[in-house]
Amino acid sequence: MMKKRLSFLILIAILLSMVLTGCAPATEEPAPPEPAPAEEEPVAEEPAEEEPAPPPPAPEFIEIGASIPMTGKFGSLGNMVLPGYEYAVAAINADGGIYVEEYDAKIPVRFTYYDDESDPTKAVSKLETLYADQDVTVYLGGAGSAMHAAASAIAEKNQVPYCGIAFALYEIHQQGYQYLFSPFPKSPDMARDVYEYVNANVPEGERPTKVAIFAYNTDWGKELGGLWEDNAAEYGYEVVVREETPLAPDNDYTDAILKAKAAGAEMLLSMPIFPDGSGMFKTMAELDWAPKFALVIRAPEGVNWGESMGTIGEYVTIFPGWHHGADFPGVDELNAVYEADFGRPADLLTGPAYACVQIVAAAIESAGTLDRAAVRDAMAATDLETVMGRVTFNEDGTGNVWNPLIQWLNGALELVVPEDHATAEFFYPAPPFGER
Amino acid sequence: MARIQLLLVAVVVILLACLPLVIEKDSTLNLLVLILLFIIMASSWNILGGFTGQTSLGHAAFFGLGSLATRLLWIQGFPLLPSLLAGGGLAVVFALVIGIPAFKLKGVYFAIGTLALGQILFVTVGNLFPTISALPVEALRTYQLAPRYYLFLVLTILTVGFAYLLANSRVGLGMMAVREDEDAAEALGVNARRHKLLALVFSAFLAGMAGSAFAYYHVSYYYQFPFAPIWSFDTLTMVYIGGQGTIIGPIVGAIFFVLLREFLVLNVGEYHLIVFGVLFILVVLFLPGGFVEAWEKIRNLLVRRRSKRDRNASTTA
Amino acid sequence: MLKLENINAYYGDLQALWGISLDVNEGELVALVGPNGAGKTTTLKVIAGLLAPAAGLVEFRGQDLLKKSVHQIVSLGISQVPEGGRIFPGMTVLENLELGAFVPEARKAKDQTLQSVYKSYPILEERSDQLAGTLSGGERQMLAIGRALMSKPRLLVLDEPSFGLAPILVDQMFVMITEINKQGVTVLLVEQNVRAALEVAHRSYVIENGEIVGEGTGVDLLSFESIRSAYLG
Amino acid sequence: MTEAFVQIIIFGILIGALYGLAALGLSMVFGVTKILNIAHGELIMLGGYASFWLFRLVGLDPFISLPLTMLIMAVVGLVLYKLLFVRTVKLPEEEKIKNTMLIGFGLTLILQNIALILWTADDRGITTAYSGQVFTVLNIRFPIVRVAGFAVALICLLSLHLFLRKTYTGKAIRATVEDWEAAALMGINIQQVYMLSFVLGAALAGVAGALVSVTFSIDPSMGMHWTLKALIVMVLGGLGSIAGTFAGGILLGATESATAFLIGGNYREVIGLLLFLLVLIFRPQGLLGAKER
Repeated sequence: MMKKRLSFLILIAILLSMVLTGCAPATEEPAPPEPAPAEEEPVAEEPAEEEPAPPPPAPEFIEIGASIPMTGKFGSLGNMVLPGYEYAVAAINADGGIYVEEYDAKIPVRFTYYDDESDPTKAVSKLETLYADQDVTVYLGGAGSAMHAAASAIAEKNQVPYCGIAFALYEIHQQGYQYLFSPFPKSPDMARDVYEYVNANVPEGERPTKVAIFAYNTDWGKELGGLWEDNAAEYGYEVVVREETPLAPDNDYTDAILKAKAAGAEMLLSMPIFPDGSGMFKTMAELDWAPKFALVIRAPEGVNWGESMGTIGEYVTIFPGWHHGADFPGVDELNAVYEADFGRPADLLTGPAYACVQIVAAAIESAGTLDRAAVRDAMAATDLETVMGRVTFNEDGTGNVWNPLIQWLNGALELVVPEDHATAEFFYPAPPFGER
Repeated sequence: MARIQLLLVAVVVILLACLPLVIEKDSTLNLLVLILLFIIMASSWNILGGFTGQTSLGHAAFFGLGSLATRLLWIQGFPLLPSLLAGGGLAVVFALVIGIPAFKLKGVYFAIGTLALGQILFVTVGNLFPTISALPVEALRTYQLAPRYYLFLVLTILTVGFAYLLANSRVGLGMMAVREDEDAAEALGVNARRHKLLALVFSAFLAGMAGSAFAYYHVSYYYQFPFAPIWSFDTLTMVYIGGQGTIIGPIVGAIFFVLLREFLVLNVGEYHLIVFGVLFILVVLFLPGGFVEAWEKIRNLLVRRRSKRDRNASTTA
Repeated sequence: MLKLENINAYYGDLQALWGISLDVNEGELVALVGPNGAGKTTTLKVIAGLLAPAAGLVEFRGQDLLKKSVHQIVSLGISQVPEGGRIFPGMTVLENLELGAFVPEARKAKDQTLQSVYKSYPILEERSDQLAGTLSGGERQMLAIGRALMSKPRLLVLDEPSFGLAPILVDQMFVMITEINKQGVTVLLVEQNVRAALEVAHRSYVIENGEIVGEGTGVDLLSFESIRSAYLG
Repeated sequence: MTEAFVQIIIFGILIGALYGLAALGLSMVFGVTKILNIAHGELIMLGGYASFWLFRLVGLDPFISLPLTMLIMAVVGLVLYKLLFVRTVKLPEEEKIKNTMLIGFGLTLILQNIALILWTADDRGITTAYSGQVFTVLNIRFPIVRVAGFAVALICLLSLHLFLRKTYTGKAIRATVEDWEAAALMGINIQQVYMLSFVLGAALAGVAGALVSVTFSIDPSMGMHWTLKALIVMVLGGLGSIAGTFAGGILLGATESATAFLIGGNYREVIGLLLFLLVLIFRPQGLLGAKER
């Protein structure tokens, strides 16, 4: 009796699972099996009549897809990235789309994205869905290294060009991936530029020579922390404290700060996520250690840093890859549409996201086809003026990009280096917390 | 009759086995893999939590250890099968190490204790292996989903089959006796500690194997990721919503949970998690014992209609 | 005063009471006796509102108890001493007694009632600041009864008050119960100690397998051969 | 060196009080009603946002607005209880724990994502004029915000203690914890006791949230972190023991900080959890918990 019921139930369950899973993709009409993977060009079914050598009928859309963390721990980054994609796509479509030579037509772009809840496994399944159901030509990246790492491997597997920003991890580009492109400052850039910028803007003798590094015990934290340490001597700096913490929202920096203070460190290099970074700076204020120069990547990137931290968060600098004050073509237009929706100029990561779509569009146009391998090759050959300046790519998919230094001044994010784009003057040295 | 049903189960299994030949879309297979993965997780949790009554919030630890061992070995060129088994093996070793002290804890204490254990591993693995584990480019280029799918399918059949055999065995009955009343079970000659430990070992091995398969399946992730507490919570949730202590419950729970969530994320957009949460709570409120119990109730109602017994039996206790 | 009619009650699928009917009149001391598992405690749960019967009628002073929740039934004047006393061991003796007077009317007269309870059971006053969990078995039972009296009940329901007590204390217990009854509180007493219960009760019911099988004065029932052989050995 | 150590331990203790406070509401609700509210961290999150918006929009200092935050969260708690948890109170204990966990799980998703839509995924924090200010005793720095947070936690603890000891309602709650059936037979309305406890728990979560928003920062997905911490502290201190919960929080905070100093930040959480497991194995009832009944 028991046995009978059980096997019956198992049967029901398995049938159910089949029916349900079978249904999800089956909502589309059972398309005739595609002849082959991406290598082959879409075959024209019927020749058009107008021209002697008529181009095949153009597909309705160029499909571009992304899996973006809109919720979960990378949600705040995803929320800065998404509008950049959407505005760029809207701008392209307002112009009729991207011209593709093969079809001799402008084809509008259809951008599909799914929320992966900051979970790399879900990102993988979303990207596979985009590949299978939308047959995307290009993937746009999400946000956060963990997400990019998973996503770029899928891109490589499916051989879909992948353009992603908001991750500085360099190592991931050294695995021989062919389809991964990232027009964003990487650790080696960040590890040199910080010293160069300070040296260029602060006269010798006033420079903060003793450096404290608070880095995460993650691949990027180790990578960038190590490079900061390695490069210091070359530029006349000495790393006196290097503290490693786990990537957690609530690290206790009391010990690290007391050490830095005792060692006389005047420069702080760090990369905390927001809750951790705000805790770090509140503790610094409480322990009265105000480094003259602080580069804090990540936490202060959103406007909420200023709102939340008040004077404690002032004078902090960042390498976000972009700023709405940048003097490049298209920036004003982007700021205008952004302002209309959000009541402020575009956020720091919105610009690079916008540039990503510009790069993708240019690559498709230059490839003249939607064949993914050809688009990849065109992308590798990118030399384009975008909202983040001129972008070219290296062999490994890293970009040669502009890397501005942004500083929090009077409650606003100001572009301070390079001078020709600056919206405010670089402020140095940061005064003690009590005097702000 | 039973023979016909057994035959049908076999047919379904064969159908599932044929799916990769019919389905060209990786996304569908990926979804199936996710469902199978959670059926294994839920069924294995159920051996410890459902049969033996020891509610663990640290199941992710076994899953994580399985994936860790397999990934480290396999990526370094070890043959696949031993690598997979090493994953299950490591989970078992860990289960044996923690088993004795862990079972000194009862009820909520056991649950939170295992949660803490899971967290310890989560943080430690993150500290020790901070770098990403991506498949090398050549492996990506030749990556085939079908073998992964079959691995999960085989593991699922083995897990569910094992759970079924266990439930109907002497040992399984002993486990359930321990769940109902530990002292009474001891009085009947059931060695409670040994049964609990055995359940933990089975449970750990199967979850570890799920982790092993995950390591073989997933192209790129951080070593720490499979240790995240959400794996434990999702698993437990599926078992509860399906029906604890039954064979079919974890299966139904896993299918319901994964499919509903996937359906919503693809169709509802921004609000998908809110809708999921609401639907989820509705199911809990109206089917408080999970799907299996709801099914039993319906059956009982149908049966009772035939009997003259008073159906207004009170349920207050 | 209290009237149960044709009560059927279940635990899940298991029927525990089959058509129980009984009456308790004002001022009476009624005993409900029967073997273990006969349904005595279940009957009391129905009276207290802790278990909803599937069918039947429960009335107290003309009010339908089935429509009342547990705490409302207490404020109507029915106070139960549950099996084993069920005092709150982590609270002091005084706190236990105070909680006895939780219902609003009783709370108003709390201090007075407390004095009269102390007078009847001086040991409770001595121990008033002690944790109830540290009391001896007899003292606990005394506290449980004192606590029940704090609500100034019209009907006191006692579930196995002699259970687990030393023989000397059992006798004292029945003296105490008689005393309470003499002071004007109606008492419904559930007992396994059949002989003692029948001796003090004005009327008694015999319950077996969830059914009332006998009713009468104590002496009547003692003469029943079946009762004799079954319960008195 | 020793001075630095003392400084670090002081900070750890001050944070630990916040852990204790976060666990207090959870422990209270679980102890009385056996509702294991996995969404407690989300209530802390909502409390944090309440405090944040009162500060941003009305300019109310987070410490001044505490009663208001508590009130708001009490209402939230009441609604959640009436809407969801009231349906579970009649279930037997094990079923109840299970089902309330599941409801809490769903609630977690709902509250988190409502917060996300209403207030975006951005982290927020409150920085007042006195943030960062300290007073110094014997060279040890005492930040005003953290000390005030400690004081608030202590006041909550003491008021709750007095409430449970001295008032009739408080005694009814304790009686319900000890034996709900016997308590019902005293004429105590158990349903009301449950509801009250849940509302109180939510209000306490509100206080914790307000303190988190000044000491750390808040965002929609912060709940899980605090639920885990609160669960650990609840058990560490001993189920149902208020003082124990508080002591457990402080012990955890101090241990974490000491670890950061002695071993390094990487293993801060690990050592804290190991300590927790050791306490659990050798003293299963928790630090100050009563022996198992």
